[in-house]
Amino acid sequence: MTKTLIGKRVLRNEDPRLLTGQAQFVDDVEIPGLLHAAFLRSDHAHARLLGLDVSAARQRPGVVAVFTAEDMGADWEPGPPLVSPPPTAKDVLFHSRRQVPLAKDKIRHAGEAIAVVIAENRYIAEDAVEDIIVDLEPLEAVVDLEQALHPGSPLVHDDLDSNLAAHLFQKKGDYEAARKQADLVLQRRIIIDRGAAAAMENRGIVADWDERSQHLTIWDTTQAPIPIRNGTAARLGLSENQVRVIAPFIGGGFGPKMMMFYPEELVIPWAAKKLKRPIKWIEDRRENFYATTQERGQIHDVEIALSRDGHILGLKDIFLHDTGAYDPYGLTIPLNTQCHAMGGYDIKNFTTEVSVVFTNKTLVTPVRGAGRPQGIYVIERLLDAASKELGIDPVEIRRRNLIPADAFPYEHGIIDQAFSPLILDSGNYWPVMQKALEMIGYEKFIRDEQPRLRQDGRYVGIGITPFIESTGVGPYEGARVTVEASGKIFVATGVGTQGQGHFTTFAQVVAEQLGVAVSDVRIVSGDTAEFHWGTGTFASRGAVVAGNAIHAAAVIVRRKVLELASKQLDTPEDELELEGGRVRVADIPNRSISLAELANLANPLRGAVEPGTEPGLEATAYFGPRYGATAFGAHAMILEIDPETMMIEIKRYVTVEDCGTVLNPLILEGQIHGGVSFGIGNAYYEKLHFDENGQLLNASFADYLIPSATEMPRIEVGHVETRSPLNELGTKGVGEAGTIPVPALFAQAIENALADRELEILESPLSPNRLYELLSRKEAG
Amino acid sequence: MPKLFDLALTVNGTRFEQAVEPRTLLSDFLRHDLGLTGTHVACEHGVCGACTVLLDGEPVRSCLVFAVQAHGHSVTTVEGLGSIEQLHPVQEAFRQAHGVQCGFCTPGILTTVVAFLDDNPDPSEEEIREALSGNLCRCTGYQHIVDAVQLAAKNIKTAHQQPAR
Amino acid sequence: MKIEGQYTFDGPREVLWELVRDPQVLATCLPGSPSVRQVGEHEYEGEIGIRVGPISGAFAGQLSVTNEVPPASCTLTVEGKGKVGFVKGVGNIDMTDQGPGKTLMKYTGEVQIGGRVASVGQRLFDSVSRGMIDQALGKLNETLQARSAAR
Amino acid sequence: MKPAPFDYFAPTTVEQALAHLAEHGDEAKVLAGGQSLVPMMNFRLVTPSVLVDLNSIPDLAYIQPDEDGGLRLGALTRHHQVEVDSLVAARMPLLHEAMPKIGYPQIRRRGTLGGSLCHADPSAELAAVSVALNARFRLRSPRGERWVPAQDFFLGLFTTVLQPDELLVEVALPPLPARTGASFLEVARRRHDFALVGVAALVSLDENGGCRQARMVFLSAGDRPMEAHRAADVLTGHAPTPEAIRAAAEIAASDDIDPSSDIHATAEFRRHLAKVLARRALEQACRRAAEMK
Repeated sequence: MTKTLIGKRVLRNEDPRLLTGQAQFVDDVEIPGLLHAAFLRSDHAHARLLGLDVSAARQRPGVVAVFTAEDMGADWEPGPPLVSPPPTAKDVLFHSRRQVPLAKDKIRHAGEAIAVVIAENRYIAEDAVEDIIVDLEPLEAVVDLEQALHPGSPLVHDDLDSNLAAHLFQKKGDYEAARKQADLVLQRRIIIDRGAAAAMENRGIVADWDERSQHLTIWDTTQAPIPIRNGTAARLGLSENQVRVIAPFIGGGFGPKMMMFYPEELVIPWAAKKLKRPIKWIEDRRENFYATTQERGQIHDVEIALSRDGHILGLKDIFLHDTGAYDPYGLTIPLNTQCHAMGGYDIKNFTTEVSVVFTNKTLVTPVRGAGRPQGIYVIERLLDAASKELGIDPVEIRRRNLIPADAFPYEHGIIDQAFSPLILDSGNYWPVMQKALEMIGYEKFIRDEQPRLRQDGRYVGIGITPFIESTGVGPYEGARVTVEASGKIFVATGVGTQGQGHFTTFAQVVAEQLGVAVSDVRIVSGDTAEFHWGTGTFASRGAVVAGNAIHAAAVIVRRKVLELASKQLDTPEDELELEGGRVRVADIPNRSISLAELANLANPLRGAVEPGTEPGLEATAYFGPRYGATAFGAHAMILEIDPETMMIEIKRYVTVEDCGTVLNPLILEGQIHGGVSFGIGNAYYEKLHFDENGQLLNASFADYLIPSATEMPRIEVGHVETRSPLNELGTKGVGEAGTIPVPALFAQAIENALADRELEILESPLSPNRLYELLSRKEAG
Repeated sequence: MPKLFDLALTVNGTRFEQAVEPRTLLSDFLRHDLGLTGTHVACEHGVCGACTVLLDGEPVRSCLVFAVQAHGHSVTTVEGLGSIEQLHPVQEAFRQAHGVQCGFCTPGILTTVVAFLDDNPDPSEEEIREALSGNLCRCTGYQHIVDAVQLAAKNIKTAHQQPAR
Repeated sequence: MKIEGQYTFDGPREVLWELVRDPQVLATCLPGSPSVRQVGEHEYEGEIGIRVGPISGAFAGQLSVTNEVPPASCTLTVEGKGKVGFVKGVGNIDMTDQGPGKTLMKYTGEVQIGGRVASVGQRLFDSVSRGMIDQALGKLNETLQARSAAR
Repeated sequence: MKPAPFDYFAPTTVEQALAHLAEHGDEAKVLAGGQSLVPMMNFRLVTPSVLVDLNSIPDLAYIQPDEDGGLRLGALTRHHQVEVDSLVAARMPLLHEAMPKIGYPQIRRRGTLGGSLCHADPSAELAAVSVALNARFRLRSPRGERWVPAQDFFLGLFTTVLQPDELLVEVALPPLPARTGASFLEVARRRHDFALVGVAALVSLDENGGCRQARMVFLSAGDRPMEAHRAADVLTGHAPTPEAIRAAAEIAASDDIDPSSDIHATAEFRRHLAKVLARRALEQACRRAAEMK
């Protein structure tokens, strides 16, 4: 079958609704009698909750109810663990401490919910929150990762004897032995700080309990509607079919909307059922900075051993990972960091040890990149240091260490975030880097342009950073494909969608099989009433896992269609072709039958059908990869820095991605562009500033700086395609690829621009102020 | 309890009269009182631009204007630009150039761009980026949005050049 | 947030010490000059009204004086809690004679701000706290001048 | 994030507005463009019980030439009007250069000249520019009218000489001396963020190219617009040589400003930036002055 649609720049099915304000987001849900919720949140990061007086709030006109932990009685229980600690890996210590619906006894981070007000509208609800008198006894806050582990540090969780949440040791080969062989051993301390996902749409949830039908409908800004349904049913003592969770249009996810259960997801459905009234809670931007999960905080003490000719003999990475006040998401992030600290390089000896630390800060769960940028930052910073020490060109030292094409599948012998062995399934790395070098004109820049610019007194630098991205992890997703009586196609799948264009790429996959127009394929994703098996959209897995499940279902339906059509047209199946919504005989185009007719024939209203046949032209299929597909890419950048003001302008930005089969280049480019802007934010603009008392000092878009159109460069995107052998479509994920290498690349390019200052950057994010401090310190010696 | 204010205004060409609390933000009035949920709210402190609407043709943050201030004025929201059947040229260009991903910031960007192209029908890329600098988008990296604005400008110009029948 | 500075008073150290040890006097130097009630040997309570242009907040405040070494040094702790958040300031003050009728006060301390005002108003802290300290010391000096003159 | 309740008045004359202010005093806030006030109200950092909205008062928005070559601007003139006005561009290039740096495009469509000045944010472009241009502010109250020079208007963070019952109604900008070059520079994280530091500079040259008068006012460098008097003295009456300019910039950064630290920049970095911007602005202003006949 020749590809007609896959790989084409097909316009998106979902756009007309989004462009005209007709697409429904959670805050757009209106129900008669809808009530509105607002939460009282802690001003303190760490405190004992001594008393709570909600009487004034309850009396305020327009207030329907005020609930505290106490009011929830026996229904008060912590959220479930999202990810359990790795069962397989040995040397694992893990203390599971999960977020609570409403704080009881103790506050563990600023912004933790203490009480909820339900009122006629949000304005009144917020008035009433100010009526609540809360008596908090402040405790010393646990903020710094290292001090948190010192004996005598205050404890985030009093029942533990330290703030150590988890400890995980992994090794490959024998680092210590390799170190002895080394000509050069470099040790560095690398510090990476926190950022926010800052999706444009804040979180929100609407819960509607219908007493008569005993049915609960929930609209939730979640990346994982099915687990939310199952968990909610269990908590409220309902059968799963009594709960329907809808993730409608979602205004960006980027990871935190995968986290569950958020306290609000525990409280709002409970309150709706208790009050028998529909309730809406919409997070405001300030809450989003406190109550929505964040990521990136790690401190690495790392050591690399190399031979004189720049070959990496071994790598040792001991690091701390900040998980915030609770750790419902297990070890996903630090495992990703461990798996990416070797980058795309052939490293035989690797030792890695992570200590996960509880702090009095907002919870940490994956944010676009999910531990991968930290791993890539570590190895790439070390290689830049090594290339200077050894006098080997930064490109050359990377080339010498990249995994060769004939080494795939390449087994690392450690476990990945899904607890399966880390195996790089396929790839051809060096050509990807070569292409990036050509696109940005590396040779010419180094040879001609940079020296000329330097003579004009301008500080312009270049960098290139290769990286891997583990994607498309299990366990599985599923889908149901149906040819409807109209001849149009209906597809239901479980993953939520947050702007990735699933309505289009999935439709392309189906249309490819069934020979219909992409616009004739209607996708429903993220509605448990339509499909209720699956996990969610995360880890760049939508197109890989759900995409392949849809493909598998479409293939079965195609078979059914051909079977029936060959009877009707009495022609062997191999002489039939599907096109334009019809099945026709290849060489006699006028002998054909429409999918609509076939759909009706397959679902007759009268008469007998052959025993054992299934009605309809429909199939449900599932896909679960043996292990995740690993994508590869290289980014290159030219930037100019004004060494007086530290203002930076990115002059060129090039990315080359190998994410296997490309379903839709238009959408792929969009994913890359967005990923890069996210990464540029991580590298230079975005940092969550917590003070020594755990107060977040920049909980607004005025102080938390996400890149705007005037900061973003044009991004030139190139492709190389190495199909993944792990799935039919040959796809690998790309959702996080744009973000992963940027901070490392940015640091490399700045060092290159300021070569004569011999600056070494070992931290992220940067800022003009920080660069000024680093350079001043350097000059002071 | 402050007294209600009898508000009368025109939204997308239709006149509305309603009593509102003075503190009601225009964004909330449009979304919740009029059910025009195309206007999105993302920061409520005037930085992100998602709630941008046209007030007497001027692009303004509807989260920084009280509904009562629109009394006797005319407001245009994304719903007033075009329909699914008949997209506004700017909306069509955003579709063609893939200037939309999650679509949450899009309505505010569309209203901003419509006003911008009225003032400056033939903008440079730099001018376009400046015009977009008050609208945050987390998905696109802005590149396809900039492309979309360029395409819209081109299409609108050629449309004007068509000889009138 | 760290605070540090010094101020030269126009009056003898003993008189200044009397004033510093008199919470009623100290109170008049705080924003909104609250009237304070004594609630413990060294603890006092009052309503502090902080106003920075259009931004205003009422804070239920506590004031305490510890580590006294008369007439040279002590530790002042001011705490305020209100709808917009909370403030806590701890300052060690140290006074030395600076020639006839002059006293040099050195202060070092820590200001802690939390809640709504901290999360969105950070760019104002430094200049607000410096402004308030200068204002307070200024008022204290006026009182001192009046008191010394009265003698 | 919803504002607390308040009573709302939309007077149609200045007299009515003043009456409301007189009646409600401290409890009332004036609402002009609202681009700084409303965010603070949404955060509930500002909770006035009364808002007096000036937007229904006609003829408070205008830009008029003065016979002497100066300009008069109505307090309710929106930033965008000033930004695109040809008279402003011709007579007050410093103001013209600063306008596009204010807020975001949508903010400039709504925000007003008078609103920004009365808000007295030390990082506001207009506050610094008005001081640099020797602007005079016309204030009205039930007690009558008074003119206040910009230098005396700003008392501190968000604080001005305005009484609770007083209204800024007009800004007068005197003509610039002959051969006066202007330069407005600022450094911000993102193009339209609050400047880490900014400077408005004016240099007037005499017929021999000597500096007759130099003027620098910094933003985000203290609790109000900070005028660099000492730096100006270094230049005035001398040839604006690179050395002289360098020296003036040094003094401005060390003696004339009092910057604060925040999460975006330490006071030390701000002083450094002030030095760099002062030098660049003076050089540019001199160049522009020299180009004039």
